[in-house]
Amino acid sequence: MSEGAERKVLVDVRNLKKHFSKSKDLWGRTTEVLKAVDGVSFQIRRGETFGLVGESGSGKSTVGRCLLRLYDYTDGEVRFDGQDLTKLGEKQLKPFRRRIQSIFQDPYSSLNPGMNVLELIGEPMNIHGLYPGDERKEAVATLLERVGLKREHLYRYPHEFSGGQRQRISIARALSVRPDFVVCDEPISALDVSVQAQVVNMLEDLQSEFGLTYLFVAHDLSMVRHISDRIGVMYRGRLVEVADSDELYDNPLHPYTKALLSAIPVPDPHAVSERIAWTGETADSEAHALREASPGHFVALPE
Amino acid sequence: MRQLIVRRLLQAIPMLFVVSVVCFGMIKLAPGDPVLSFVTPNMHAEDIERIRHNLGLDQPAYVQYLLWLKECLSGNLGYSLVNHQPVLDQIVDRLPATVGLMGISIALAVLLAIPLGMIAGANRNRWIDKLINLIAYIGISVPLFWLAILFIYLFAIKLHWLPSMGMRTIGKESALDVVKHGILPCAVLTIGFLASYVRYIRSGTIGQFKEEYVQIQYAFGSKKSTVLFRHVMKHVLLPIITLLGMSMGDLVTGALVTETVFSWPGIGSLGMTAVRGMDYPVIMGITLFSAVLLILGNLAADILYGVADPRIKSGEVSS
Amino acid sequence: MTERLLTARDLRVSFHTRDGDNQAVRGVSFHIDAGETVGIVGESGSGKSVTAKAIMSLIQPPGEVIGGEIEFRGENLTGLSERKWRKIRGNQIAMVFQDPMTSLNPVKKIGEQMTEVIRRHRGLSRDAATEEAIRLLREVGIPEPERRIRQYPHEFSGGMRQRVMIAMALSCQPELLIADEPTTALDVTIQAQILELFKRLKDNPDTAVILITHDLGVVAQVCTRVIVMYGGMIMEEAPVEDIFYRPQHPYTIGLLRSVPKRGGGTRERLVPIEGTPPDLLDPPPGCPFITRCPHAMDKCKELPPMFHIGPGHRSLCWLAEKDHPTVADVKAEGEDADV
Amino acid sequence: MNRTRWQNLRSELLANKFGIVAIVILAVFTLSAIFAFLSPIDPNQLDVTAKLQSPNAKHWFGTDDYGRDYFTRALYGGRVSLLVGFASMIIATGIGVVIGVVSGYFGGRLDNLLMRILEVFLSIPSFLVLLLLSVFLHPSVGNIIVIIALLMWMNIARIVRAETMSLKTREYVLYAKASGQSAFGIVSKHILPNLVPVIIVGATNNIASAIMMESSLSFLGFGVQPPNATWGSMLNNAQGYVAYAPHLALFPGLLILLTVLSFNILGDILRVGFEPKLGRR
Repeated sequence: MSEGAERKVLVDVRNLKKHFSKSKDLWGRTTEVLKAVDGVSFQIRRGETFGLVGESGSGKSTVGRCLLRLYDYTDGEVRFDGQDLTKLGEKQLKPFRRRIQSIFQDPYSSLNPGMNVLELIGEPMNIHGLYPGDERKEAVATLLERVGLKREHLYRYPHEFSGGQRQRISIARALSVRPDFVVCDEPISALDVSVQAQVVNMLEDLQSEFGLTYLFVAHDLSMVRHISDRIGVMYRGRLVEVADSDELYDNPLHPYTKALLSAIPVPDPHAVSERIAWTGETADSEAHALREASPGHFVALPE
Repeated sequence: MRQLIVRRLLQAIPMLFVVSVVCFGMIKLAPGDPVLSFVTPNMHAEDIERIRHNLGLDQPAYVQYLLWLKECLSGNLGYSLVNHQPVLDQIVDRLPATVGLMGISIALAVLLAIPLGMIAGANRNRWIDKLINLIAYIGISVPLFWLAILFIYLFAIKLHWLPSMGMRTIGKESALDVVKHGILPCAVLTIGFLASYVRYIRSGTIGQFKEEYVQIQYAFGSKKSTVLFRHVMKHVLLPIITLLGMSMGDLVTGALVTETVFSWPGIGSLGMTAVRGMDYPVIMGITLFSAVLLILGNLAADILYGVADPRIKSGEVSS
Repeated sequence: MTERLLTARDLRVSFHTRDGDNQAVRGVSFHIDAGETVGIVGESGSGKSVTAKAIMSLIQPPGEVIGGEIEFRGENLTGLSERKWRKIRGNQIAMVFQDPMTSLNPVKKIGEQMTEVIRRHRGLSRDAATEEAIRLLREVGIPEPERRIRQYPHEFSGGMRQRVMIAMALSCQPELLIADEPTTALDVTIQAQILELFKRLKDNPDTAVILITHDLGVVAQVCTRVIVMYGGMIMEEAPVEDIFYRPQHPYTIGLLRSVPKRGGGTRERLVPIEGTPPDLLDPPPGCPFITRCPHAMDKCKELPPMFHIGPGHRSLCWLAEKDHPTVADVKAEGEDADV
Repeated sequence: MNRTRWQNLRSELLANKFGIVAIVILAVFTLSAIFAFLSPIDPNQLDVTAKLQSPNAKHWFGTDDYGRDYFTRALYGGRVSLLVGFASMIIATGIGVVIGVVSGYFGGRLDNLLMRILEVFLSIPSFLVLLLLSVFLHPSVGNIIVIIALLMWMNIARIVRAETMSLKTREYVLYAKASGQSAFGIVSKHILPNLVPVIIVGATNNIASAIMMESSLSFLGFGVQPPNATWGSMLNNAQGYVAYAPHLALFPGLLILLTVLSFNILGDILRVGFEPKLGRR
């Protein structure tokens, strides 16, 4: 993975913060803030898969949604291909909305039940004015075949497909506008084990075919390791460790990462696992910035 | 919890303000010049102007509003155009008749609706549920004034069991007499409320039985009746607080039609008479009175709910 | 030999829908011995959860048990009255469910909910039941149980609620505890803590556990024996070592291959099982795995018998026909073939 | 296993005996209201020789105090009731959907403002206002329709708002947003089509309450003015003759009951029919 270091940076996240107001006082002023994302910085290089793992409430999905600009950020900036997206209005953002696409978690709610496959996959094409007129149907059919579905599925509705097939439709939809970067927000966690592998393989094939860059948000640590080149571990709105995936799994430095990895139930009855407990933040680990412990391996621990 | 109460109180204030503006606006927009009711044929134009000035009607609208509001707050809701009595006095005069009738009807309806609704919901799709549900359907669909006429025909005209009109027999001063007069209107109103309460409680019960914790109770060996009374009941009874809060407005005007049919001397028939006689101050007085009751009722319900539901009390869930 | 606790024979459950009968469980037979921990593994729609509910006679309309029998401690439970069932449920057989967030009544205190169960089955006084509840909460690792017992469910985290549920399930010292995906809704670090609890239970000879899960890792960590289900049937059953090191059925093999290998480098290609699970409204005749099996042959259109692979190891696949006798044959010869 | 909600709805309707009866009743009433003019008898034709007759072969519902054929009057009365019901429903639903969608989708201050307005409408005793307005304005059918609609939109606005807020968080809406779909595009392509079930259910219930309101209004003598008949005003008139001609009170009330009941039953069946069925698992 060392050659990755020479690749160009596509997504550059700097000190990203997203706070939600948790409760308001009588005058509508925020009294309690939920710091969903609280100062996160990382870079994703062109053509790589960056995995973001963490438990529920860690802010990993919020980071993904910030990159999609579904929210305005509280602070920090996101650069895409050198361009700062932070201050762009919806109009200037539009070309980037084509280049940054998304796949969501729930195969049942990520497709509008009232639209057929042609309309579903055609929607982003419509928005960005691609494949007008007669080309549309052909383009969608080609995409369908590329994700392992059939041409005759064009006029079917989402409820006629299984979970795995729906996720394939979501993938085809994301690819229909030839994006550079795809935010995958837990794309396999709602699928059965045997189907997960189908989707993961497909994502990998498409990545090498179209030169895609992925942000892969997930809580399944073994799948993340499998698909990612580099991984960031999030805990309570912050990144506690970032490293190449093999390095992270073989040589975790942060106590939280260690606890997380030791908690994975290994599918091998002979595996002796020593679970490392994590009791929450210790007094001195309060909000450390990431520092480079070894080349390419960053950790939020004091020297 | 305290914050919830304060917030609800503060939310009620603008509501009351807007309602008062609406009421005032309606008086203003009403056709006809209020001064005319004070005019006698031998008055001069300057006399009329003087009355207008004395009533403050030559002031800008907002000043008039503030004057009116000041009067309202000091308990003066104006005077009836028809009999020149203070509106508030008339309302207070009629209040016991209406509150008594509605209070008993609502209380009866709630007491009957709880067992009926829970039995129906717990035995969903069995015959008992179908029966209760069908009766409730008819109850919400039947025009109450028609029911009132049918009752009068049956119990007063045909069977001579009960009186059909008014609250007292002239010359009689017994409580029993009032009760006898009250039975028919009370029965009509109870049926009306009962039907909607039963449907409400039934669907609440059905909803709770679908909850996972109820299913799990069976796995711990609970009987259905245990589940119903120990677990489901509290969930079903909580929303009734809200329901009752919303009926506070009805307490005053809800019986309008029924009171009219039975000539029950309550606020509803006062309103009816006022509408017939275009007596705007009385109409507005009643409107304002019932709106305030409704807002306060909702307020009380919210607070009570907050006290009763542990999740809201601790601020876990906002209502 | 250990004591036989529960035997299920040819269990069948269908759900009546407008489109026909969804045959969720189609003839499942297995047994549980006292004190052992058995995993039932399968994907969604495999029938694993329905099987668990059927054991406790908790199938509700539109579902219906249409066949088979269950024997518990030698007593046939089929057709038992609801009243007798209530004595068994929560007392001799207890259950823990998937989602701890919806498992508890939100408007009743934890203590009330626990003592209700304890008092019903054990007839303790209120104080003794409270005492017992506190002891149980402490046992499942809830700090300050004396204080916690007066709190409402929303004041507990997901992991803590699941501990409460386990404490409640254990409160009557059941002989069999059925846990239906008890860690699926939890974060991985919390899952690990709950699994520790189950590992401790494994060593308790008084309580047998059926652990239902889709996660092979959980099975490997906690169970002694594994039943693999697919399409409403048992595909393979074996001691945990055999399942992971000597799997026989193509479905088991496929399942093991489709998860990333431990220690294998990244980007080593996964081997998925192609296709989708069968539609149980209209299941294919014969082997349910026929549509996705790499070894599918003509013979598979006919349902294979269970083949006896080894001690406690059986597989529902024609591939075993050549080298192994059927379970029925072994049984006829009087050897112990389990079930 | 996989069925669309329309198929669900149809089988739910056909499976329910009450539903079939309700549909038949409504169809008969609607058709007879539309084709009332085909009746050979003029509803306002006076015949003092045939006053207060009981139901008989010539006059199916008997005659009223002016000797008018009660059946024909009931036919024409149904016209007004159903017209008011449908028209008020359409206006109220229109207002409710617009306010509900805007409030639910955009949220924030706008939502706050709209919801406060809605609460004001809810806290005013609507029936009193209804009476008052019908006195102010002349009680023509058109006016009554508008007034009833203005007092009835709140319910549907609330339901639509809640449903919009839930639809807004669906992942397909998030995807559309992230792909650059405009707010208008999201509302028209993703929100509105999926609101159809709740709108239909709300609208059905609205018809029932509009018909009820209109009859109450007419019953009190503030509705459509005589000699034109409505079920409510027929009942008002019947009140004076209860002792000797109870049939005058019986028929109009029964017609109101059947109509409102049918709409209420239909509304409930629609609600159940649109509910997503637990088909999978």
